[in-house]
Amino acid sequence: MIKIKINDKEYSVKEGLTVLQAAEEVGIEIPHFCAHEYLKPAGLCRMCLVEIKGARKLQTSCTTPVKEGLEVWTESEAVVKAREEVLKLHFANHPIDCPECDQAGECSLQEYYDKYGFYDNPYIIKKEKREKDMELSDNLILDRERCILCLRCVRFTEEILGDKQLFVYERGNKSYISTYKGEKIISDYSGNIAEICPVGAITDKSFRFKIRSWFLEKRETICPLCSRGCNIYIETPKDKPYLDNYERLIRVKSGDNGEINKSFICDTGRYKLAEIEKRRNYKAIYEMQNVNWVRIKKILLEHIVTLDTIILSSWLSNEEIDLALSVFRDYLNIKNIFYWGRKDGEEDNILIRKDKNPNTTYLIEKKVKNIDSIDSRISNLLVFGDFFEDNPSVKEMIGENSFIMMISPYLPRDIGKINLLLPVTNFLEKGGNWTNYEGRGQTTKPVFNPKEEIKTEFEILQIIDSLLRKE
Amino acid sequence: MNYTLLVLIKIIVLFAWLMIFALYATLAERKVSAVIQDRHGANRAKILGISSFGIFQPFADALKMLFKEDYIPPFTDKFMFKFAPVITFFFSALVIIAIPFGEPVKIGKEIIKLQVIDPDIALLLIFALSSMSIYGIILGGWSSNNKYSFLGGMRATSQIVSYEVALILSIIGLIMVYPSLRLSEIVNYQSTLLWGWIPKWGILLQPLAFIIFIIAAIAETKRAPFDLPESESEIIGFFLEYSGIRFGVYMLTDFVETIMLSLIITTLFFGGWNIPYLFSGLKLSNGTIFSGFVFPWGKQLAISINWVSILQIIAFQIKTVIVFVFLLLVRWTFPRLRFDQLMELGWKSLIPLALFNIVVTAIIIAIV
Amino acid sequence: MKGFLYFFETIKGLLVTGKHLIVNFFFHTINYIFRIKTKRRGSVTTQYPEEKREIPPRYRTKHRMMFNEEGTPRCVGCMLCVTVCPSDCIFVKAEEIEGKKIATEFIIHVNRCAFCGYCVEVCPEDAIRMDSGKLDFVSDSQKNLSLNLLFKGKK
Amino acid sequence: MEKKEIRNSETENKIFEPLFNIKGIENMEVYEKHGGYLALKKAFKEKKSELLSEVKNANLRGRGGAGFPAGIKWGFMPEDPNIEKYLIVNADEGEPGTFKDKYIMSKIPHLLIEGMIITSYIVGIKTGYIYIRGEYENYARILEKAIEEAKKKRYLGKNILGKKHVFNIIVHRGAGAYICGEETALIESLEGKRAHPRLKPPFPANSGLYGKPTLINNVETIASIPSIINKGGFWFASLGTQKNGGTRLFGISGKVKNPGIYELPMGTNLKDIIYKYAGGIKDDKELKAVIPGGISSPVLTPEEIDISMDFDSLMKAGSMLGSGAIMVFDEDDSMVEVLRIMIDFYAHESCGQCAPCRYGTDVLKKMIYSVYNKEVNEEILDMIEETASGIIGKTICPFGDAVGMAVGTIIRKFKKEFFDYLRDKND
Repeated sequence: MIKIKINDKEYSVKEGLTVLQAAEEVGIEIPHFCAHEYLKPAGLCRMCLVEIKGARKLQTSCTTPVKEGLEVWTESEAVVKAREEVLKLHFANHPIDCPECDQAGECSLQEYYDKYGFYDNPYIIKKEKREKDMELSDNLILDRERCILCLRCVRFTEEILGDKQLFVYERGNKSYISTYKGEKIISDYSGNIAEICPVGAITDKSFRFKIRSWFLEKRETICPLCSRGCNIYIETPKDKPYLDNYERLIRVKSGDNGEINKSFICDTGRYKLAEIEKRRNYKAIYEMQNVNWVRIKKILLEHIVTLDTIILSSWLSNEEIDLALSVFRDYLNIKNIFYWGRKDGEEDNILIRKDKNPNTTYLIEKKVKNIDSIDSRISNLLVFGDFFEDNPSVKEMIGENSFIMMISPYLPRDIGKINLLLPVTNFLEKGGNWTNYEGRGQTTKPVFNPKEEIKTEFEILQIIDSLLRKE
Repeated sequence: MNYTLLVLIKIIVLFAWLMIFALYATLAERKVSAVIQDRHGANRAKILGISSFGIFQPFADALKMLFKEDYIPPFTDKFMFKFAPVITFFFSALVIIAIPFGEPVKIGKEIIKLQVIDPDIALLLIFALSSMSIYGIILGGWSSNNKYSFLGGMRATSQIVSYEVALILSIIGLIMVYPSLRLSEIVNYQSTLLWGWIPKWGILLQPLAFIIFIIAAIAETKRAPFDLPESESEIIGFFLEYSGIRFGVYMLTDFVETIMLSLIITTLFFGGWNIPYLFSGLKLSNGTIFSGFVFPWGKQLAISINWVSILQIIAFQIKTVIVFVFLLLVRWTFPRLRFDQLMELGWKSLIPLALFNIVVTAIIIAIV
Repeated sequence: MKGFLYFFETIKGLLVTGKHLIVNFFFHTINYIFRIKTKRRGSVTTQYPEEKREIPPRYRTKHRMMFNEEGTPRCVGCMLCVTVCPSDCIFVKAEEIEGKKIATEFIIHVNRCAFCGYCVEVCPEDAIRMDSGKLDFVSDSQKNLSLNLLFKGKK
Repeated sequence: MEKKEIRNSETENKIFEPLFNIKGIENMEVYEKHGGYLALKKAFKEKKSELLSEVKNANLRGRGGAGFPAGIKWGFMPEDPNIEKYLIVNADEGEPGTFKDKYIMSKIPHLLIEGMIITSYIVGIKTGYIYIRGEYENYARILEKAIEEAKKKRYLGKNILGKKHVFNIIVHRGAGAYICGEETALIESLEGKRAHPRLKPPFPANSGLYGKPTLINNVETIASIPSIINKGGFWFASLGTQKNGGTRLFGISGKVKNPGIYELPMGTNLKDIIYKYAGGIKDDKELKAVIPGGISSPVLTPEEIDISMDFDSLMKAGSMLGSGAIMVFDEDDSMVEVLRIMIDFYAHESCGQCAPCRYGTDVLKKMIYSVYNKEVNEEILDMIEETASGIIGKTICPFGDAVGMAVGTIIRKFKKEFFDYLRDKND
């Protein structure tokens, strides 16, 4: 820790930070476009100019490292004037089409204009017309008029992805961002480019013109789609009567966790959750017919004692696994308990892990075997937990007159084979602790409120438990 | 002619007259208030596309009242609740029997008095009857089983009890002046002249009594500025729980009372049917019987006796209407008194003044 | 003494109202019965359906949508009106048409509208205005009071 | 004839001019005959630290434009011989009006090479680059030929003059951007990237080419080294003023009678340069304005030209010595036109890296064009001035400062002319 002075007030900050980061840490805002926490400083936008004692000129705070005894002024007269001058120039060619810009509401340019600018456009010049909807990739759209050339996107592909796919072409005011020969970006992380853009230059197609950002509410959770457990934000419409016809999951944004995912997530995490949402099931089905809970309890009581195999989903939280094991393994004394999850997929060295399930580590820790190690034939089976992709290896093992129970929030593809399907809350509707591939535990809270009749996995286990005890 | 039949006819005619007057009194109230407040007033009710400034409005109102749901709240004294408006209306309307509408007319050989009955204690009778109407109000307020209604009723009672005193005391001066309590004779007395040229109208003989009387009487009718029993901005009043035609009856009573008040004021203070200097059947010095105007300066204008009767009846109506409009004017001019102000006015101002009036009157009578 | 003053003030009041009564009654009579037009009418009210008041140019009346020369609505669906509306009575839906954002649905629930005019003031494209001059829109159903402003024909 | 006399009388105290006049000096034999590579041989016999102090004594200031003392700059380089270091000669002569470096490179390439070898020896560098402007293809060939000759003579390569010193020179042709003259942008360009200036710190002396300590000097600076070694630092310093040692190549262009390169001591009066050496204004017209150091230095009015041509006094007068390219305008020249051409150049050459310069040059260009086309009224001049001053001090490299200063000064000093120009619009 070293001591620095910002605006004549003394603070002690960590070593190795830039002035911008240090100021942010102590709660002083310095406007910036190009600086990003996980990208190298570039000093391009010149918005973060501050006055530093001893320096002849104003210095960019994003590139100046803190030193012992540094004295910084972020709101001095010179700084405010310089900031306004720079902001003026940023707006000189900007189309200011906020009404149709999806970034409006979370746009740095807009924010800083409100905060530091607020002048009429002083330049009597014609604004340049440029390409407004260039497809940068399958999910990104580039608007060159709005671009302020902070180069965050270029630097992201260069520094984080390592495969430089975006470049600056031309020079001076003619410069523009493009891919090589205008080809589309192919990357598993392209969604981040839209998120990282401080203005509305690069926007996400899935969010394009859908809803204004200020109607959205951020809810924090983790991404369940691989074992890394990236922190994400789910954005959902705020309760307003005229927003009724929107889905509850509008978009996924990356959370900020320097130890796990910095502030980036892969495209799978960004777009797949919305797909999964659509396969949600809310009906209890017994032999292809709807049933009510009174009936279900009878059926459960009848069949639960005859179970011989339990398959636990690796989408269950730690607490649910603990309770399931205590009910099935300790109380019912069932030996055949296996875990199951989505099939392994590709892996890279940025974020994506091979294991596509959030909580396999904990199951292995609890000595639950993999589903591949089933050797005997199964007669009565209970599948427990999120289950939206079929696993072929189990089908061969299932005997003729077996009873298959399934407790899952999703409708499986071969519903015909399942005798009893109970709906439960899905990942986003429940909270819990999750253990990622490196053994790091993370806690989530429910993102959405489940429908009233839907029970959590925990409640269903409690019902089973109480049924058994009554007997 | 059969006396009973005659009375019956008189009652029917009077009742019809009263009802029509009352109906149009509602319209008059709305119109007068509108005109005072630079508005138009009710003018929308139409029959065959003719609205004619709202002359059909009272019928529309009446129809509306009749066809509205007559809701009787639970926990009320059903009988009393239904009966109360009728009591008020009955006693209010009954006052009319003693009012003389004109000089007795001669049809054929019969001399018909233009009043139902002509008792010799008429003056006392009318005040006795009008005081009876308070029973309906307090019963209505009480039987509604609502504290606000009851409060309204109680207020009405206390108000009437207070002002009855001033009212009667102010009358005493008149009684001292007038030769009889018989209303026809009172009117006749008022048609005589004082010092040969001033008609002996009550207002001229007893101006202070008139002021006290009119204030007290307005308080008796429970209309603004003395509408504390109703107080629509505070407690809504004794008829809070009433709806439909029962409420209509209460509302009508309100107007009937006002009409009665204008009739009484006309009779007692404005010479009733009397037109100054117009005489019928006056025996002149030469012995002939003369009908027509005899002005103080000696000029004579002969009019047939039938026309005299008609003029007198019309004069009475006009006087009544003028007084009625004046009462409306009062009602739309002043704000409501506070209860303590009401009591103060009644007990501290009006009653002493009335007593003072009696004393002065007695002294003057003694001197003259 | 106080009461005495009161007495004269009450007389004064009676004179004021009485003056109104008589003067207005006179003008009512000559205006409405004898049909003589005078400058003074004896009333400040207007008889609404028959005679209509002149609406000032900035008076806020029924909303209308502005259209471009090509016939597309000016509204780009920025939803600022939705945001600013205190009565929550505006519903907008925008879609991409030929690369541009254009409103495809613009509904105002007039029976919930407070006619505050914020939507007009906030509109960056000058797409919505409240200067149609229409004040009398009544209906016996909620449905008819949901104005679809993108509907161009007469309703 | 007059011109030659002046030159001859002062040849003793000059470095380049005597050599310029020798025919065939670009060849090794002729150069060696006239005392070439003697300084190298002398230098190799002396201690490095003594040589460095000699350079420091010479008060040699960078001839590229900024005027940073060369000796101090060399002192920043790490002394550890194990660290790989680079020498870059900045021959990207992009400044309009400047043509001195090409003179040196075309006439006396060996002087530059000798200077580079001496520098490499003093600082301990194994590789040197000559970053030459892409348009100077001919001079690049001359340099390459000279390098070949030097290699044959074993002045370059391994074991130079029997010592353990290794040095190679690579001629790199630039891609043709003005910004490549900025040292960090030059390094980026040399590395094969976009010529975007780097953030400073770190300075090139710590982390330059390929992240290694790098020494960057102008052609003229390096070419002055042999004479410093030959005749001593104090001799060199005595040629100029107190803080500005040596002579300087002034390239005079524009409306003068005798335009060309003049080697004159630092601190020569500008008035003398124009009237005495360059022979006065063409056709004896009135002088209107002088740009004393290349287009990016603020303009001087006739009243201000009585000034000593050194870094400090020009700085005090609000201008820059820059590359010593003096441009002279007479009364016929329209300053509006000058400004238009200037802003054209700036807007074209802004690299577009940092926002104020990128947007600022564009905005200025559009506004100045509207003035040029007489589409606006006088108020815009204040706006232009304000915008120009708004760019100063906010950019990564000095280009933004240069734009702001130059444009602002022209408007400020010739406001009356702009007013008249705009008022004429109805005629």
